[in-house]
Amino acid sequence: MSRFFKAEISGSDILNSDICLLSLKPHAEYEHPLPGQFYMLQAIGCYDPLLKRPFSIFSIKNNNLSFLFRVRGKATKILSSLKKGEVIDVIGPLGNSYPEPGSDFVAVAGGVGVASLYNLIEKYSCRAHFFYGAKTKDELVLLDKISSLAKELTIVTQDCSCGLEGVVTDACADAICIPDSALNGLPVYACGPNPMLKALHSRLSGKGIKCYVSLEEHMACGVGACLGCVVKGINEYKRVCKEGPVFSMDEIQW
Amino acid sequence: MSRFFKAEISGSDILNSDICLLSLKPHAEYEHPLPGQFYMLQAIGCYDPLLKRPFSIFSIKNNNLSFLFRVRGKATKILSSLKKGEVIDVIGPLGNSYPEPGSDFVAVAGGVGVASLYNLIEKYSCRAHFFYGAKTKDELVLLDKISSLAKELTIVTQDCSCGLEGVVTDACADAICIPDSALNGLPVYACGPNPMLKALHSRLSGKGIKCYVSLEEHMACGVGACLGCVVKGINEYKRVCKEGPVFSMDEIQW
Amino acid sequence: MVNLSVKIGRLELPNPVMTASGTFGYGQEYSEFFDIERLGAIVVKGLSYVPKQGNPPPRIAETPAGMLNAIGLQNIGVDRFIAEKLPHLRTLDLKVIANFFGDSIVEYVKAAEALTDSGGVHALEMNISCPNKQAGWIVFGTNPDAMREVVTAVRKATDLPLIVKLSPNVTDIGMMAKVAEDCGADAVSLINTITGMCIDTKTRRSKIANVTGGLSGPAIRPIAVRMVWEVNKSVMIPIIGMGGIMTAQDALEFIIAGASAVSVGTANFINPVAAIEIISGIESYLLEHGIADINEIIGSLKT
Amino acid sequence: MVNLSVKIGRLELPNPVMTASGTFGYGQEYSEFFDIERLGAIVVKGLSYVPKQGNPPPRIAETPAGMLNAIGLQNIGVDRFIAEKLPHLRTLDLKVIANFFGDSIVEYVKAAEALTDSGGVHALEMNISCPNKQAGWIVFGTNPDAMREVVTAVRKATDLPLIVKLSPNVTDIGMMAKVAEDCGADAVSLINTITGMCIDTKTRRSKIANVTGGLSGPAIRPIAVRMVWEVNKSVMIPIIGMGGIMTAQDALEFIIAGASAVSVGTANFINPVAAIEIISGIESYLLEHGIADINEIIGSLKT
Ligand SMILES: Cc1cc2nc3c(=O)[nH]c(=O)nc-3n(C[C@H](O)[C@H](O)[C@H](O)COP(=O)(O)OP(=O)(O)OC[C@H]3O[C@@H](n4cnc5c(N)ncnc54)[C@H](O)[C@@H]3O)c2cc1C
Ligand SMILES: Cc1cc2nc3c(=O)[nH]c(=O)nc-3n(C[C@H](O)[C@H](O)[C@H](O)COP(=O)(O)OP(=O)(O)OC[C@H]3O[C@@H](n4cnc5c(N)ncnc54)[C@H](O)[C@@H]3O)c2cc1C
Ligand SMILES: Cc1cc2nc3c(=O)[nH]c(=O)nc-3n(C[C@H](O)[C@H](O)[C@H](O)COP(=O)(O)O)c2cc1C
Ligand SMILES: Cc1cc2nc3c(=O)[nH]c(=O)nc-3n(C[C@H](O)[C@H](O)[C@H](O)COP(=O)(O)O)c2cc1C
Ligand code: FES
Ligand code: FES
Repeated sequence: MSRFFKAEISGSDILNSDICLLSLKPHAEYEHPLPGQFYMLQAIGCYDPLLKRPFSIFSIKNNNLSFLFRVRGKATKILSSLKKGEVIDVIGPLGNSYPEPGSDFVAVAGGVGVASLYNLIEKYSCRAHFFYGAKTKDELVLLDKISSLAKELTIVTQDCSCGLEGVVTDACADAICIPDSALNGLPVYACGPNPMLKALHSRLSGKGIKCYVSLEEHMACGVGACLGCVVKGINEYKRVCKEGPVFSMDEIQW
Repeated sequence: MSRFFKAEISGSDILNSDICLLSLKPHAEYEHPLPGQFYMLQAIGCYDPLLKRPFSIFSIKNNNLSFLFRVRGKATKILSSLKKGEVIDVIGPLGNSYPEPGSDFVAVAGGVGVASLYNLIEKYSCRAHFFYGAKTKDELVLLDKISSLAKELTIVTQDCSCGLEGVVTDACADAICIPDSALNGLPVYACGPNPMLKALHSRLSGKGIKCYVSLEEHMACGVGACLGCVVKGINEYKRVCKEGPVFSMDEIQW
Repeated sequence: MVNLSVKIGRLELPNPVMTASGTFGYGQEYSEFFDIERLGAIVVKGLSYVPKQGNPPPRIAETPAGMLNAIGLQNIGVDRFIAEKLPHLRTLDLKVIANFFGDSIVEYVKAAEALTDSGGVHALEMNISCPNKQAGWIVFGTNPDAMREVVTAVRKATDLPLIVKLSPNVTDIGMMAKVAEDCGADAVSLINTITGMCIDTKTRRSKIANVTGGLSGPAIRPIAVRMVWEVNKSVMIPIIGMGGIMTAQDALEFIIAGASAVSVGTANFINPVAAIEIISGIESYLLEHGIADINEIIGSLKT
Repeated sequence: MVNLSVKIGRLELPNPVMTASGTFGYGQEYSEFFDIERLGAIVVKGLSYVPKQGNPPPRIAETPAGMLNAIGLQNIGVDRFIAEKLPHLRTLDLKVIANFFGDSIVEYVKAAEALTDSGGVHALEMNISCPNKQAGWIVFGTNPDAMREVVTAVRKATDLPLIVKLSPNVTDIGMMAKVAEDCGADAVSLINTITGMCIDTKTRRSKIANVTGGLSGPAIRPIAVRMVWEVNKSVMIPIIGMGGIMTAQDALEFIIAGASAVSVGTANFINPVAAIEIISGIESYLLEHGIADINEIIGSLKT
C-alpha cells in the first residue's frame, strides 16, 4: 500500500464557473485519507507542467477519491480535460488533517476552499454551522449537498447575488461574537484564499476561540523534503505539506 | 488562406504495428497540397515537445487532410492519442513536390515511407510499379488500397513473412536492371529510411535513370528560416524543407 | 491608445518587438504569415564578410522545452546580402538590424563597414559569441579583453547604432555589458544561446554533428530574465532582451526586468505569427493596467 | 549480471545513482516509497555549522520544464544533524555523503571538522555556490581564487573523500574543476542550480521572495551534460553528474559524457521512485547493449 500510485479517471464534471469535480479510481490499494489531507496529482507524460499539484481530498465514495478544483493555469486545465479511463500519477494522502471536532463546529469556506471542508462535514454530518462565501453566486457549488450535510448553512456573496451581502469572514465572526451566540466556544475550521484567512485571524484572535486554518503554498515535493512550501510560524518556518496544511491559527505569523 | 491554421481531428486509426492514420479537418480554407509536400503538426498547449513535427501529406479526401505515421517518440505518441474533435496547429503545405511523372513510373517505399508515395499513386493511379518493403509483414499497411491504386505491387520483407525475401532496393533495382526490363527508363520515386535511399543510390546511380528521393532531417521551422534541416548537396547544403523534401538523386552527396 | 514606441539609442522603433537573428531568415519566409512591417524591427540572420557553409547535419535537436542548434553561422555573406536581400527590405517601412560576426577583428570591421555603407541598414548587432581564429580561438564574448578589442574596432568602423549581443556563457554578464558600454556600444542585446549538448545513448554520439550546440527556447527564459535584470543594474544603455519569449507575458517579464525591446526567436518556429501576437498582447496588457506608455514599465521590477 | 559499482576516489558505491542534496531531505521522507539502501549513496540536505532559517516564502516557482528554488539553505545545522539524523542513517547499509557550506572559510572548516569527526559520514560534498560574507560577498564557486582558498582550507580539515560541488554560473567550468583538483579534491560534482528568475507581470514582482532562485529540472539538462563533458576533458578525478536527470537514459547521457556517478534531484519530486527506476534502467541498458561493466562507458562519448 504505497502512497505513490496510478489512478484512472472515473468521472469528470465541470460544475459552474470553471470548477471541476474529478473522480479517481486508484489502481492499487490506497490509504484512507482524513478530512484536510491532500494529494499531489499530475497527468503523465510531459515535463511542462513539471511539478505535481496539491489538491485537498474532497470526498471518498465507493473506492473513488474525488477532488474539487478551480481551473487556474496549465495543470488544472489539463486535469480538467482528461477523459474517463485516462491514467494519472497520484501521491497521497499527505499532510495532517483537521483535528476532530469534539462537538458542533463552525466551518468557513471561501470560494473553492469548500473543497477541503466538504470531507469534514461529510464525516461529521449535521454538526457544522457552515459559512460559505464567494464573490458571486456563480462561484458557489453543490449548495444542495452542503446544506443537507451541514447543521446550518449561511451563504455570503460580495455582490449579494445569493445569501447575505458582504464577506464570509465578517458574517461568521459577527455570528460568533454576538452576545450569547450559540456558536461561541465552538471550534472554527476555515479554508480559503490567504486574505480571507488573514481577515478571519484579525477578527477572531485573542478571543479564546480555537480556530484551524488550511493553508496553501507552492509545493514541489509535497512530502516534506524540499522545504519549498513553508509559511512563517511563530518561531520558525513550517512546511505546509508536513506540519500542515492545517494549522492552529495562533501557530502562524499573519 | 494562410498556411498556418488550426484543424480538428476528424479521425484517428491505429493500423497494425504502431502506425497511425490521422485525419484532420482544417478550420479555415486551405491550400491544396501536391504529392510529396509535407505539413508541420503539433498538439496545442505545452512546451514539451516544443517543436512541430513534419509529416508528408498522405491523402486528401472530402476536405480532410490525412497523415500516416509511425509512433516513435513523444510527439507522435501525443498525436496518435488525440481524440476526435480535439484541435491542433498545422503549417503547410510545405516544401516542393514529386515532379509529375510523364509516363508510368516506379515507386519504392521503405516502411512508413509509403506515407509520402501514397498520395502520388492516388493522383496517378494505375501507373505505378510499386515496390513496398519492410522488415516484416506487420509493418506493411493498407496493402489492398495500394494494390488497387498501383499498376503492379511487389512486396518485399526482410524476414520473408510476406512477398519476396530481401530488401526492397535490391528487388526494385534488380527488376529495373534486367535486360529489356519494362521498367527501364521509367522515373523512380523513393521514400524510406536513409540507409535504404543510400542503397538505392548505389544500385541505380550512373545508369541514366531519373530517380527522385524524399529525404528526412530534423526540422525546427519547416519554412526555410532556421537552416536546421540541411543535407549535403553537391556544392552546398540544401534545406530539406525548402529545396526539398524531394531531391533528384544526383543533387545529393550520399 | 497606448504608446508602444521605444528608443534604442537614437534608433526609434514603432514597438518593442523584433525577431531574433537566425530565426527569421531575411524576412521572406515569414512574410506570407503576417505583414512584417508591423514589427518593431527585423534582425537578419548573422552575416559574415565571407560567406559560410555552416556545420554538417544533424544541426538541431530538441530538449525539454528547448532546442539545441549548431547551424554554424551558415550565411550568404555581406555582399550577397546587400545585393540580393537588402533591395527588397529597403522598400519596406521596417527597421532593419543587421546581425554580423567575424573570425577575426579584421573580418568584423570589414563586415561592419560594408553594412554601414550599404544604405538601408538601420543598426548593427554584433554577435560576439564567436572564437577569434587568429588569436588562439578565444571566444570574443567570454573574455573581457578580447571583447574590448573587437567592440572598440567596430565602433570606429561604423556610425550606425551599434548593439553588442552578449553571450550568456559567462560568470558576470553585468560586467561584460559594462565593457560593451565603455567601448561605445549604443545598446546591448541578450541572451545568445547557452552552450549545451545531448547524447544519443544508443550510438553514444552527440545528437548534433558539431557535438555541442546552442540552447534556446522557453527552457532558458528564467536564466535570460535574470541576466537582463543584472545587466540593467550595471549599464545605462538600452537593453534588448531575448531567450525563450513565447507570449506577451514572457516579453513583459523582460521589459519589467529592464529590457527596452525584446527579440522573438525560437517562438517563430512554433508559432509563425508569435511576434504579432506578442505586440498586441503587450498593448492589451498596458490597456488593462492603465499604463499609457510602455516606457513606464521598462525596468520597473519591484524588489 | 552486470557490474554497476563505481568508485569516487576511495569511496566505493554499489551503483552510480545517488540523490541530490536538498531534494531528498535526510532520507526519511522517501523511505516509505522505496528501500533507500538500494541507492548508490544519499547526499543529505546542505548543512552549515550554525543552523539556518532560510528565505521567506514563496520559495519556489515553476518554469517551462524546470523550477526555481530559493530555499535559502534552511537547515538544522551540523550538530543537530549528527545528534538527530545520523544515528538512524548509521544503522543503514548506505553510503552517506554530507553536503555542507558556510558563510566564511572558518564556517566551512568547522562544519567539515564536525562532520568528519561524527563517524557515519562516508564523504563530504562542499557546496561552494555561496557568498563569502566576510570578504565582500564574492561567491566562492565563481571566483577561482576564493575557491582555491576555501577548498584548500577544507582539504586540510578532513581526511574523508572530498567532493567539490561546482557552480554552473561560470565562464569556464573546466578551469574551475581543475582548481578543485589542484587543491586536493577527490571528485567534483556538477551542476548546482543555474541562477534564474521569473516575474509575475500582474504585480511586477519576482515570483519568489528572494528575487532570484536556482533553476533545476530537465530544462537545464543539456547545459549540465555539456559541462560534465568539458570537465571530463580538464580533470582526472571522478565526476558526479547531475542536472535534470529524470530517467535512466538521462543518467546515461551524463555517464557517457564523463560522469562516474549521477545525482537525481528535482526528479524525486515528480516521481518519488525515480532513483530506483534509474538504477534498474541503467542495468537494462547495459544488458541490452552487452556491456558487462558500467565503468566501460564512463566518458565513452564518440566524437
Ligand atoms: C494543500 C493544498 C490543497 C489545495 N487544494 C485545492 C483544492 O482542493 N481545490 C483547488 O481548486 N485548489 C487547491 N489548491 C490550490 C491548487 O494547488 C492550485 O490552484 C494549482 O496548483 C494551480 O495549478 P495550475 O497549474 O492550474 O495553475 P498555475 O498557473 O501554475 O498557477 C496558478 C496559481 O496556482 C498556484 N500554484 C501553482 N503551482 C502550485 C503548486 N505547485 N503548489 C501550490 N500552488 C500552486 C499559485 O498560486 C499560482 O499563482 C490547494 C493547494 C494546496 C497547497
Ligand atoms: C519532410 C518529412 C516528412 C515526414 N513524413 C513522415 C510521415 O509521413 N510519416 C512518418 O511516420 N514520419 C514522417 N517523418 C518523420 C517524422 O517527422 C518523425 O518520425 C517525427 O518527427 C518523430 O517525432 P517524435 O517526437 O515522435 O519522435 P522523437 O522521439 O522526438 O524522435 C524520434 C526520431 O524522430 C526524428 N525526429 C525528431 N524530431 C524531428 C523533427 N523535428 N523533424 C524531423 N525528424 C525528427 C528523429 O530521427 C528522432 O530520432 C517525416 C519527416 C520529414 C522531415
Ligand atoms: C536556429 C537558430 C539560429 C540562430 N542564429 C543566430 C545568428 O546567426 N546570430 C545570432 O546572433 N544569434 C543567433 N541565434 C540566437 C538567437 O538570435 C537568440 O539569441 C536565441 O535563440 C535566444 O532566443 P530564443 O530562445 O527566443 O530563440 C540563433 C538561434 C537559433 C535557434
Ligand atoms: C529544492 C532544492 C534544494 C536544493 N538544495 C541544495 C543544497 O542544500 N545544497 C546543494 O549543494 N544543492 C542543492 N540543490 C541543488 C541540487 O542538489 C542539484 O544540484 C540541482 O537541483 C540540479 O539537479 P536537478 O536538476 O536534478 O534537480 C537544491 C535543489 C533544489 C531543487
Ligand atoms: S512541498 Fe516540499 S517540503 Fe513541502
Ligand atoms: S526546418 Fe528550418 S530551414 Fe528547414
